[in-house]
Amino acid sequence: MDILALQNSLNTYLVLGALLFGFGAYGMMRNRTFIGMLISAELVLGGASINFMAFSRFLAPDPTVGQIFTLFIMGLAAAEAAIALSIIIAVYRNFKSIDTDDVAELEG
Amino acid sequence: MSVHPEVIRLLIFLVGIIAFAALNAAYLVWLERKEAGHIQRRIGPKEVGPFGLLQPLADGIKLMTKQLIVPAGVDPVLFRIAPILVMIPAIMGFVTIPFSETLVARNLDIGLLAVFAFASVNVLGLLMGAWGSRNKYAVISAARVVSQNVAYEIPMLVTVVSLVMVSHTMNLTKIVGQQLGGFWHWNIFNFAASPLMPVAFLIFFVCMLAETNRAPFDMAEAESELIAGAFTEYPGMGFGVFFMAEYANIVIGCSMATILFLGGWDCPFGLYPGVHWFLLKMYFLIFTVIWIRWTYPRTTFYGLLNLSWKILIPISFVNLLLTSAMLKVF
Amino acid sequence: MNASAIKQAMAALPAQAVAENDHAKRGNHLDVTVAPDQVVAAVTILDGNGFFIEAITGVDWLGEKAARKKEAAAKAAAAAKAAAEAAKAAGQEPPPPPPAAPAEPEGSQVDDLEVIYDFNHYETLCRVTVRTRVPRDNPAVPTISEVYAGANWHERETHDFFGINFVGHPYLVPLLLPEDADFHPLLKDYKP
Amino acid sequence: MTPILSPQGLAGLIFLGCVAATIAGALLATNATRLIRAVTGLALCMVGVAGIYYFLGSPFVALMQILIYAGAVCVTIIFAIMLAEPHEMKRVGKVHALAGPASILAATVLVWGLAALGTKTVWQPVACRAKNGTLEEVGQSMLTTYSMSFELISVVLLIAIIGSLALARAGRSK
Amino acid sequence: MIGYLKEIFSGTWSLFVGLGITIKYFFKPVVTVQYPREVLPMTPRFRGHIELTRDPETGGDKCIVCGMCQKACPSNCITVVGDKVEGAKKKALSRYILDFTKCSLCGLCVESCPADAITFSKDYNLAGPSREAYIFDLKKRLEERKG
Amino acid sequence: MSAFAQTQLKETFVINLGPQHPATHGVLRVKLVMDGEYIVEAEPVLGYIHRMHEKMGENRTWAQFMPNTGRMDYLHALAYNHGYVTVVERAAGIEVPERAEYIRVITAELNRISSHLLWFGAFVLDLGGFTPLLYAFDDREQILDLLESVTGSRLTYSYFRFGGVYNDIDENFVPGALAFIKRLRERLPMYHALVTKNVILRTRLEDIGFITPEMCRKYGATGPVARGSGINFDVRKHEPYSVYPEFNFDIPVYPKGDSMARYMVRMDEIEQSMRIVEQAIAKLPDGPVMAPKAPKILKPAKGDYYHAVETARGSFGIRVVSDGTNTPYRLKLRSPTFSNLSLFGEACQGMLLPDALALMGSLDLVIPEIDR
Repeated sequence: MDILALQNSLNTYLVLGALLFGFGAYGMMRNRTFIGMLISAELVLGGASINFMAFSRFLAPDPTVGQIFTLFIMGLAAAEAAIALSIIIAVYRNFKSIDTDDVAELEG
Repeated sequence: MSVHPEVIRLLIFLVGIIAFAALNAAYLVWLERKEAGHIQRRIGPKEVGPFGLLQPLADGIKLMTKQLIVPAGVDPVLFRIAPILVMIPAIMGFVTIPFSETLVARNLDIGLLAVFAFASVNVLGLLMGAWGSRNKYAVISAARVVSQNVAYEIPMLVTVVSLVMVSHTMNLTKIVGQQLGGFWHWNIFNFAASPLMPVAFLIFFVCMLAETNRAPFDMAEAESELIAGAFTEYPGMGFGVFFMAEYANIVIGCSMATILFLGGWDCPFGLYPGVHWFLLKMYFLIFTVIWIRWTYPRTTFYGLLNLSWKILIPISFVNLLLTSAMLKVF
Repeated sequence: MNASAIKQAMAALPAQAVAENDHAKRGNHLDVTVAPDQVVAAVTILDGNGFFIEAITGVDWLGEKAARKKEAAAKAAAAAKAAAEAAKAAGQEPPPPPPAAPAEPEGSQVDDLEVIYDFNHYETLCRVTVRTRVPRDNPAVPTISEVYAGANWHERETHDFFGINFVGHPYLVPLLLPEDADFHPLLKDYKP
Repeated sequence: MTPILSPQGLAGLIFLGCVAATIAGALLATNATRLIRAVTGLALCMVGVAGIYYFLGSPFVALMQILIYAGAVCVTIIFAIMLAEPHEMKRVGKVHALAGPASILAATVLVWGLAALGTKTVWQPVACRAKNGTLEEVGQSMLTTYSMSFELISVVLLIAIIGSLALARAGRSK
Repeated sequence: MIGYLKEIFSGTWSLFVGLGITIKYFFKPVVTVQYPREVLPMTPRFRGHIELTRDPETGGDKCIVCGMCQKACPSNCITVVGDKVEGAKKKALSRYILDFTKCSLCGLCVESCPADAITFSKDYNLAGPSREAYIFDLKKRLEERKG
Repeated sequence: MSAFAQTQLKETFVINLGPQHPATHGVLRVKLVMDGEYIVEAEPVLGYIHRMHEKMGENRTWAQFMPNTGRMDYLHALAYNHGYVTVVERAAGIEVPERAEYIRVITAELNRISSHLLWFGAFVLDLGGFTPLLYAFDDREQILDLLESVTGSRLTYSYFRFGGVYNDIDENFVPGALAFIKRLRERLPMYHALVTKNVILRTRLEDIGFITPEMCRKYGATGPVARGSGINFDVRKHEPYSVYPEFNFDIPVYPKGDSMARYMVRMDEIEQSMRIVEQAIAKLPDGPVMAPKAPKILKPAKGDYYHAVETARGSFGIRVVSDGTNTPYRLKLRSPTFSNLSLFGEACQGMLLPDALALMGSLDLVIPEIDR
């Protein structure tokens, strides 16, 4: 296998996307803070975006679609980050913690 | 094994850019001190070399021989990574800047975007350095840096967007190419595109000052308030790298202003365009930046945000609307 | 605000002594001497009349009582001597020696610390000095920082230098001296 | 084997660097003990992803990725950390004893499944492409074919701005 | 709206005025003295550390060892030591120690001197490697200072 | 805790501003409790260069204490000399020749201008502008040269003596002073154009850092701080001493109470001081500069005496208690900045850090004078 020509194969990107997705999922399960989960969510989105871009580059008849989708995902990610962070701050104001478990306990 | 010429060209440019950035940083310090001196009716550096020209070298040696202290309690990883994180985007920003028609490392079609993309990473480095220092002054400084950059990226990008609308391209070489042939072709005097172009240039320049944390917007390292802000804990070359990055950013900002508004390497009278004109304009802008620093007091945080949200953003939007209207009309 | 008005207002306080001074000679217009427990009342009067606080300080009168006693004794001796001489000159029997120096009131063997409050007025020229005396072995004066917020630092400073305890002061820790200072340098018996 | 000192070889090297940055960043982002390092990881990962986008023939998206992720999202997250957790010395969060292994297992299964699915499938390459995916085409289709979603995104962003402002102000007035 | 624009304009104008002032000074000559290269003469009344004056007749000092300067000094930095000279009625100065580390250059000693034996030197380039270097014997200095 | 502090979230942290901080101009430490960049509480911590001048006074003769007075406020040392000699003259009953009083006033007012110029520069430096500092220094140097030629010293003059001044002015002094005034008259519009009218400076000073007249009264603020709050109080007019009644000058009063008002008061005072110097030079009488009968060894009569002078920073009061010997029994030095700084804690509550530093700069602190 030509290790320096990896960038020309679709599979590389698919595996990478899957890896990022997996990291994101793992982080979501493992992390117990809002910010940690937010970071993991960004990883998941990144994995998905790579797939979009890869398919658009190698397979799609119209290669603009994937790019547009990725751009939309970025916009969504930015919006999501903004909203999530304001929620985090609001939660922190009320509960003095950004730990999801703490918040759940206090609610119950 | 033959080496491809493109590779060699890239490597030469990379080395050249790093050398250019470092030398510029060093000699801009000299220029800053000399200019400040003369504005204040003193001489400035004069002892090391003729006109103190070797002073940057002496300063550099001094900074490099200092012990690199990593203070107790800091986050060692962030503390060490932050200067690099500030320096790399500053160097990367040079990659797409055309100094003349041929003197460009990588002529990207979206060179304009590339410069702004790399410039935006700068904040991240400052933020990490400040937060990693575990110094209260640095943390305050970090909070200021972010708000400042967020507030000023908007009018800057809006102004740039209106310029892109005029020139129909994001390729920096092409943007300059459209302005060739005398100063009446420059974008700053392009009244056919928008009557507010000189104002747009001012807005861009002010935003550039704010983005590079230069006086009067140097609240991140406001020495009379926050000692040295984000750099308070950095010794020796750690501080030196931040310093170099700051000057590299100034060079990038002034280059962008030259390219976007002042016709890049064009001669004002339409004769013999070349890299010297570019450097002349850029260094004049840098001179102005330094001149401004030694003239004004520092703004405050709310003054800065007021300026951005109440004046710059509305006017830049008006300019955007005017530009699009003019484009439609003519 | 003139001095006589303040004098009148101060007259309501028990156990006070008000002296009008020659401003050109002494630099103040009114010297009000009150008992320590009357300080707040006197200062409140000044506050009501729009005075501002200039300073608070102390004076250590160590040895004053002894000196005064000595002086009184000397005076008595001189008087006795003069009387004796006068009598001798008149050819009379010398009078019986006068009784020993008049006894001071009880508990007065301890010298005093004087606390001086200086006030001034923004509109009209009227400097008022309020004085009070406390014994050196238990120097305690009520704080006036409730009335004048600025007295806070002046009282802390006076506490530093003289060890005068301003009762009710919110934060009586050393201001100018080191945080752990337990000496009072302006006392006359302080030896560094 | 592609020679290293050729444009292709160098490109391959840089690609490998990007992949390494992505994976290292993702590792750091999910496993760091301090939130601030996790964000550093995220930034590294996103810069790596931007490099990968570049190799996928879209420098525009790559630069946007840097601009938005490194320049905006990461900065926002760091800012939130600074605001919400000034004394962030403690670990990222309490973790159940089984949570670690279980989530590793689940994630591995997920990755393996997805990767296998991706690589085993026989993809049909298209014979002819209508477009080349240049920036102009992206812009054109964004404002024609996908103008609806473009508008929706802008509405989403607007709502996000208003919402976050409302949320942030609500706490302040207390 | 007019007010808003006016405010912007006047603010911007004030900034340009400031720039104009500083650039004007940029081209003016410097006013600083390049100290180690240039040395300014001190004014006649400059109060440096004290120095013994020379008696034009004898070539020695004029001190009569009365100790007035020693008494006048607020910081106790002067020590005058005199010897009884055989035959002469007056004491003669043997050592005049000035502890310059304590001196506050107030000039009370010069003022108190009844014989005009001390004066201020115009020396301000004082540097020394140790504290002891600042304990001057003025008598010795006077002898070393020829002319 | 103030009302402001209670309304805020309890997300506070403590910052030690100083004792080594560029904005405190000396070794002052301010303990700030902050909520973000907002100041919840501020507590100045003093005493880092406390030298116990009052005790030093008790241990030396009346004349020997003179150098100490100039070392408290090294920027306006002559006013401190003036206060001290006047109170001792009052106690000892020494008449001062008129020429000596005129010289005292001229030099003290020149010294006041130099103090205000230095403050101006340092204040703009606090606000981040470096160049005005050096322009002000340029002018200040001229004053220091003049004063050096007369007094022999550039900073701690100890020029006045009981009964007069140490030395008569030399022949170059009067033309030099007039030339300087002419020069400064030409330079002041430049300062106003460069600094006062600058929009950045205005946004930093106007409507920020309010000190109310009531606060001044409760804390005993005097000088430009009080005059910036609309209080028409200047010892030179209020309780005239020396030959000040002879001169025609105004007391600049700005009623607003913000940092800009204090700034303007000082800038206007420079002009008024120049007027005083001009008039004094015009009226300067001939005659001796030392009282002929001034005793060598001073033994003022028993009693206590108070005298106040207007320094560049406010009313400096000095109370001497004499027991009839040649050393003071007690010296109380009432320094203006001590009182002025004491209101800082209250005034800066709820302010942003840079504004609080601007407020602190506008108080014109000289730390040795606070710590004494």
